[in-house]
Amino acid sequence: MGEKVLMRGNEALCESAIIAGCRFYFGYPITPQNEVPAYMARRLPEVNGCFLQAESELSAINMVWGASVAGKRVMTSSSSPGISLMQEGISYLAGAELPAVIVNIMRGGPGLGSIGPSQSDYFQATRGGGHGDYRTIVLAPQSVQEIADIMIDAFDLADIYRNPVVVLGDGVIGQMTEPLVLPKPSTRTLPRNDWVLDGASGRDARVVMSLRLSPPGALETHNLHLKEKFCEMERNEVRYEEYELSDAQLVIVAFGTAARVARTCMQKARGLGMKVGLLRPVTLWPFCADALGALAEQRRVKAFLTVEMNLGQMLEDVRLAVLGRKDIFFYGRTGGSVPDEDELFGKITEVFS
Amino acid sequence: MGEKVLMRGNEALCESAIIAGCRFYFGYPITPQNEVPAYMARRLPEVNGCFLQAESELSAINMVWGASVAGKRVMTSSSSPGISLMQEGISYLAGAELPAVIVNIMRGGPGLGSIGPSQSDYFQATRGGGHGDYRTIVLAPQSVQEIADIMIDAFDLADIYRNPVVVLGDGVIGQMTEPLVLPKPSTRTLPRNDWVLDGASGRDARVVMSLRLSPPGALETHNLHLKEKFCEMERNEVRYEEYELSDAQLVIVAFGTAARVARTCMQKARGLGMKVGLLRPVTLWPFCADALGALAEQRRVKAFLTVEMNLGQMLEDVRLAVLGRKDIFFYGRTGGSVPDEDELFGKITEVFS
Amino acid sequence: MKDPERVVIAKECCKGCELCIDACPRGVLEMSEEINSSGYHYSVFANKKDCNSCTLCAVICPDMCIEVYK
Amino acid sequence: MKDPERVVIAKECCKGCELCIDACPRGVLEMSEEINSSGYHYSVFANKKDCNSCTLCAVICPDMCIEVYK
Amino acid sequence: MKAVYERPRTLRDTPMHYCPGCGHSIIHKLLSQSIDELGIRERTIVVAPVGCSVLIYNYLDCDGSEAAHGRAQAVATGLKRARPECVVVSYQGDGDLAAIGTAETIHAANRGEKFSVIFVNNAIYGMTGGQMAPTTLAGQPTKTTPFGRDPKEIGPPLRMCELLSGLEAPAYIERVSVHDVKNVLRTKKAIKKALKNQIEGAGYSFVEVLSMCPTNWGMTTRQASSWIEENMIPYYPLGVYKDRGKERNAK
Amino acid sequence: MKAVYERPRTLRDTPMHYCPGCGHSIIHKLLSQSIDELGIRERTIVVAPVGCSVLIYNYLDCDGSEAAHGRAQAVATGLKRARPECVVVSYQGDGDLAAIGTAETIHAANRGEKFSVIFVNNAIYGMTGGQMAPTTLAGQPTKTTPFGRDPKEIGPPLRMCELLSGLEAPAYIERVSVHDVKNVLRTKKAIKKALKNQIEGAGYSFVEVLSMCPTNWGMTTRQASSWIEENMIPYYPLGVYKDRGKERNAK
Amino acid sequence: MTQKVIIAGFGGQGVILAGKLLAYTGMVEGKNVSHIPSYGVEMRGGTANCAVIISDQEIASPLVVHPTSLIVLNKPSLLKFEDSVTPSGRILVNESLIDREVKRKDVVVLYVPANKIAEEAGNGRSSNMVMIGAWLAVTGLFSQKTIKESLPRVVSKRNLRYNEINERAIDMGYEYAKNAG
Amino acid sequence: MTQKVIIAGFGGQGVILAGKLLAYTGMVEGKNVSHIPSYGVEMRGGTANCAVIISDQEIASPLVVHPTSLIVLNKPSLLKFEDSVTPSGRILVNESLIDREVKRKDVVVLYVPANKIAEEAGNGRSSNMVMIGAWLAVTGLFSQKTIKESLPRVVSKRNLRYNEINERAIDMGYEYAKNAG
Ligand SMILES: Cc1ncc(C[n+]2csc(CCOP(=O)(O)OP(=O)(O)O)c2C)c(N)n1
Ligand SMILES: Cc1ncc(C[n+]2csc(CCOP(=O)(O)OP(=O)(O)O)c2C)c(N)n1
Ligand code: SF4
Ligand code: SF4
Ligand code: SF4
Ligand code: SF4
Ligand code: SF4
Ligand code: SF4
Ligand SMILES: [Mg+2]
Ligand SMILES: [Mg+2]
Repeated sequence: MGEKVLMRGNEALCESAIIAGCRFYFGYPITPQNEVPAYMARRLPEVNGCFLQAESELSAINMVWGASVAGKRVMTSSSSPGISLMQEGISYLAGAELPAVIVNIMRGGPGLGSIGPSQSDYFQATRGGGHGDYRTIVLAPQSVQEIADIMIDAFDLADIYRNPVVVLGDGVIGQMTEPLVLPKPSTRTLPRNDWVLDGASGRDARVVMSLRLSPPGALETHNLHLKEKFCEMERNEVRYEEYELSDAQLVIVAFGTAARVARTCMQKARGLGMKVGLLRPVTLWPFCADALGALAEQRRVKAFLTVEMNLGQMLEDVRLAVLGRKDIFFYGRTGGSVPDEDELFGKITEVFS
Repeated sequence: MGEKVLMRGNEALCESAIIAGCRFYFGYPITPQNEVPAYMARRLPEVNGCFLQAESELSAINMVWGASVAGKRVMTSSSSPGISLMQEGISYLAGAELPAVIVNIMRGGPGLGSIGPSQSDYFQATRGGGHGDYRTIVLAPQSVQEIADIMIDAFDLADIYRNPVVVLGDGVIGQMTEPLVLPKPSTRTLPRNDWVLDGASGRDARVVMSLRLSPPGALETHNLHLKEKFCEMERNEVRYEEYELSDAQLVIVAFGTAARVARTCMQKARGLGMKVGLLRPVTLWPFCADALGALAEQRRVKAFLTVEMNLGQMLEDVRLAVLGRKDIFFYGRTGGSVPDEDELFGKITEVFS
Repeated sequence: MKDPERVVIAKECCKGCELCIDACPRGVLEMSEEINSSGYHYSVFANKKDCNSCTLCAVICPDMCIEVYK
Repeated sequence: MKDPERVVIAKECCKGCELCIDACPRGVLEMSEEINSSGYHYSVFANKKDCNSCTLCAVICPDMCIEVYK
Repeated sequence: MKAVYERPRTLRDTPMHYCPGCGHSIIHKLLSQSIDELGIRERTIVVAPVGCSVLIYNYLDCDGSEAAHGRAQAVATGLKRARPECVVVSYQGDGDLAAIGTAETIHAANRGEKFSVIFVNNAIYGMTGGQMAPTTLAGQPTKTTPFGRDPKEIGPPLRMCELLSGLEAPAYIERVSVHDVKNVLRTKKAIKKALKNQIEGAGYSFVEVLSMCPTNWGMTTRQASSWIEENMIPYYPLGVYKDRGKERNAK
Repeated sequence: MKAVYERPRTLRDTPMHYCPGCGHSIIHKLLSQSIDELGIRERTIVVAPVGCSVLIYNYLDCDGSEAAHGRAQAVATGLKRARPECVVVSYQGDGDLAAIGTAETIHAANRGEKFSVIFVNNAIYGMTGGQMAPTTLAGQPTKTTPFGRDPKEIGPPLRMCELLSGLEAPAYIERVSVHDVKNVLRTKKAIKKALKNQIEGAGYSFVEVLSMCPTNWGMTTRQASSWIEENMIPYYPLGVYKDRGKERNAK
Repeated sequence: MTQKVIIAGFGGQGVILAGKLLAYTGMVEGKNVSHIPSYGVEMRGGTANCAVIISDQEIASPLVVHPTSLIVLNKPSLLKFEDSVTPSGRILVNESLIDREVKRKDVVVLYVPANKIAEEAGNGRSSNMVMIGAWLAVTGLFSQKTIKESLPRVVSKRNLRYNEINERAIDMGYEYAKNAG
Repeated sequence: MTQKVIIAGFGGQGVILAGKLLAYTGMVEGKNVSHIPSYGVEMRGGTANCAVIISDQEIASPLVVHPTSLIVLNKPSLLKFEDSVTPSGRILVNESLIDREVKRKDVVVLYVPANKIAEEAGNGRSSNMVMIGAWLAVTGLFSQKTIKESLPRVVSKRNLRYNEINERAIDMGYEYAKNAG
């Protein structure tokens, strides 16, 4: 294991991206992720990469397309309003099957909202905020170590599935400083890049596009092909973590910072004899519906408690997984506020009483 | 009842908007809704209104903000990629509680996709494709008559709730020509516009914004206020239509053009003795979950069949409503293709056998 | 063996825009009476002997229907 | 009744930017040794007799801390 | 004794959140004074940008509308067309107006929208903590140009007055500065003129104000003031770039 | 007899979907010829726009990348920076480049991105059926200006060459036309020069081509050609607006 | 009675207008009608078509999968739609531009030299109206009179000047079909 | 052992850095640590604060609702956080800028004239370090030595030149607290 270093989440994710071989970053400043462009502006030139501050998030995501089409590992980052501006671009990337990593360090919305930490872009990220039938893998780290590890995975997944991957952190994850061990580069074998544009030398000319006009039905065929990829992701890429679920009567479902607060409360509740467990989705899409469904089947599980930094978005996925078999409670804080240990603990006690 | 006229969906919605008192239109061309700006460019000057072709959809939605903040009835229209570009702006409108009507005549996606008719922006429209905790009322017409009627409702709902309203039509609805009777202006009494900006004369200065920085928790308070509005919409504004449900064993759920194809198949199936009914959501959000839930409770209802022009988006809402009580089947066409009567009929027969 | 033509026009490819007619400094080309299978009248190498293979008709043809030989 | 001052500086509002110091053509203003409750040294109407109420200090003060009388 | 310099009516008696010596505060004051002098407070609507001045409506006692980052002139377009009787002011930073809002700026100007724009050029993104703006000077270090802006890699700083004065429609374009008293007084005149133009229906008026951001430049206010004088003004020459009123009168 | 005018290697032998007399087809041919003559087909990447020429990669036998509407130069920026050894061409219509893509155009030009832009100005939105473009002439009727474009309401047509030549970074800016043979030949030269510049690393090169859209102008090709001559060229003067190579040589 | 008509041809042949004329006439005659132009995958230079339904019943699906009548003005359209026609339906073929016979044996076919007739009527571009006239003759759904009254309501102002030619084209198409039938 | 510290003051008073220093030292000493700066609702000119946890156990929630120690450098921060301190926790008050007493009776309070001591150490801006020194003295969590070794690892290169002054400020704060205690 490497040496422990102390880094901010926003900086750790950058260093990890560089370890993953990312050499191109296009982005535009926005709180609370400004450390990302600042770090990349310093570090990328040192590794012969290219940092470019775009004139807007719109330009940024399309510059990402440019570098991606060239076969390079590339990323962008932003926060909620900026990510909304990228929705057209993300839809295009998914349509054209281009890999890219998009980091969203979420803040309070809607609109300009606030710069406080939030998880209220869950719907946007998991349902495709852009137009058309597509999905993006959504990874939700809970710590500085995990955001670093996840970046390595994110670039691989983007390449394996030729699809944009969203890393969805809340403002706390981006701003928090914790010790971590920087990850090693991935050793996975990746599919051949036989679609990359580098000039039609010694091969047929290639085109990368999302438009499918002819023959009639071409787009439908393409969409069905995409759907198969999405099904494959659902089969292979669901990631989650379990905490004390073996005897749990109440299952908390939470991700990111909310999951950490939930863990503290869980420990406290366990201390008082309440059998609380936690299931923490790491991929928000594909979602761990099977794991939740299996829990819902267990007699000892009495209820679920979804904890989010929003008004109840993942809640829908929990409902879809539990399908009415057990009660589902919700505790959420929104608009840049974080879950309060005392309140959440109160909620847990309430459920048990 | 007025005189029957023959109009294209895209033009009928314009004339109806003008009847509703809309005098401002900002938009940008995109197929298959180009008849909308063309019509408005001709008609608005005749009624002392203002048509302006914006330099982009981004500008258009923000011009909409400008006219809305001035207290005027205003609309924009676009199709899928253009609507993706408006997501930031829609989130801002919702955050600042500004009324506006946004028409999306959907085409095949993701990306540039095709210009064929589609319903694949269901998620985007119903879950908030923009960032933050917000919702928009989503109205889904199935005919030229209905898109005209719905426009009157849409402007009222936007004003009543001070929230953007999305009219979600597929390309067929926009392009189709049918006879209709133009609607009458609404007679509803609307809330006072005591937030409109027209200069602080004889009153305190007003500010319209979505930013809520202070006091701490201001945004959360605001979001909870918004949430209450959304709950009110859920209580009051669910609209749907039932066809032959009284004895139905199979309930088809479909909206827009898909619902019309479904009706043809339903009739054919009934002719052969299969007890098929149709529930057609008119508001996609708020969704008619209660009506579906009640059907799911009925012993005679054996199954549901969701029909969409996408890969299964409303399907999630149907699942959330049915909650595992009955089987749910799905028939969808995507990428600009329309449901095929023969195929769908085959699917119905299959379910019955 | 007959000498091949100086100008060869692909009749089926022609869209009848008439730009070549105007471009020819020698009035060599003319539009057909008939239409091709796409429904267009097409350009015809009519006054052949006046042609000096200057290529101007080909230069402007948007649809690359014209090849010139010398 | 004492004559009111020509220049009145709201000490608590001052952020100590010193723009007024440079703006005064007569060297009237000086920065305080002390800090105000926001932690800033503040501008002081020091060499009062030299002031001619020209208002320039007030014109530049970003925070409207200065009022001038004549 | 009588007050000869007092808080303008339109400027609320509230402490501003700006850093010591920030140009925004001065410009707010000048805008307030101009509004007062023209007697238009009751029909003025300020479109507030995203940037350090995002809270301008806390300070100005007139109607105010937020605009998404870069979209102030689109908002102002909708607003002014819906309320031609109001005086609409779009107040924007250099990131807002010249980066993300480039298209909205060029097209509003080209349409000759009949509102007034105050463009605060502080050569940096203030609010987000000091990243490169389109107007950041060559060699100037920022958070995203840690080794100084390199024009060979990312181009020279963008001169908006020069760019816009190539367009036909704008009525008035001037560049001023607030780094010292003399220039503050000139800026006041320019802002007032931009508003007056609007009242008279003259069309698009654009005032660029060179403005200090001591915090993100990493300077004292004094250093910041000299930096404008010595570095910004040579690259961004002050003066009137376009004045259709003048042209009209001259003819 | 020997062929003296043949299909260039880079232009595929496929019928094009363009309308009779559409300028796009001519420009495709000229681009193909230039690529052939410079021997760069194997390292050229064309960024295709959204617009009538959205299918350009069906016709040009070299690598091609789509770009979202207006974003071709953002895509080209990412692409060229990732593959500096390739020749990157951004091919865009007037709606694409001068309306929705304004910010991307101005900033790519201002950064001096080292690619070539071919800007097809046909004064209209061709693909969507004839709406006003930023370059639509005063008085010109379109679907969205049914009574003719009124510059008093929505501003005069935007002249991109003029606007961009105010910037420092671009290496070469020229306006040409394809409405007759003489001008087609000039256009060929300009396009070739723009590519050559890129090969030599000279920086941003921009060629605006006045081009016919008979369909949406509601004209025969012949009328369209005269309309360019009589109406467009007087407003959009042809010629070189900037040539840093020349300047360099002159010094 | 439910008539489902597909009219198809080149972009410039006026098939959308022809469809609109049928729909408008149907409406005036008190029928339920719908009209959908194709605008989907076709590009410039491709084919255009529209689907019209005229019915005594309420129209559920406005989409036409199996037309009762197919009117084709060019060859690609015949190739594309021939198979979709409902058994014992009709196909009207513009034989001026289509040098291919209909293969289907279970449908009623009428060949009309529409371009030729249109030229005779005064304008080669009114071949769409010739076909409408012929269709009227074979279906007998509306009178020539009502359809001619509808004509000025569906053409653009600019094209009103061709009204007379169009009316003549309808009549001549009608006559041709009557005699051929 | 779990220490939850909130350090709060004006924007320019270096509270984030002080927190980082604690976190870094904790890491070097083999503890689990976390550090969250406030960046939320505060604007320029407002207050800044950070929350640091140093613990022998794994840190679940990094958020600090009830600090065991509160270090306040200005008055608004005291007002804001006083009530949140855990019963029998500590409050360290910079009395140079805070003219108000702590109201809570169930906590241990130490008043430190941090700005004054910092001036004496050579730079008024090192009041943050004075407070860290004082905190060290009262908690005894780390040695002065380790914290001084950590110092150069958390300050920016540009500010390395103040190292000596900062070290002195830590020592003087430490001494002050020892003597006061
Ligand atoms: C879509 C979007 N992108 C980015 C931001 C973050 N942001 C807020 S203000 C700003 C720029 C501030 O710079 P400038 O416009 O120059 O104003 P200043 O603060 O310097 O006065 C940015 C990038 C945002 N709020 N929204
Ligand atoms: C975001 C978005 N908005 C609108 C469109 C629709 N659209 C396609 S091409 C085009 C403009 C075409 O005009 P131009 O760029 O001038 O190209 P031309 O067809 O004239 O060559 C538009 C508005 C789109 N595809 N995407
Ligand atoms: S080659 Fe020259 S002379 Fe011959 S037909 Fe063509 S244009 Fe005319
Ligand atoms: S220029 Fe080409 S397409 Fe046009 S008429 Fe001549 S040969 Fe035909
Ligand atoms: S009023 Fe003039 S003289 Fe008096 S202090 Fe201010 S600047 Fe100096
Ligand atoms: S200009 Fe104003 S804020 Fe600055 S030092 Fe003087 S009084 Fe204080
Ligand atoms: S950061 Fe700069 S622009 Fe923002 S308030 Fe401070 S000095 Fe002013
Ligand atoms: S519409 Fe215009 S630009 Fe498009 S192909 Fe036809 S002529 Fe060319
Ligand atoms: Mg700025
Ligand atoms: Mg065009």
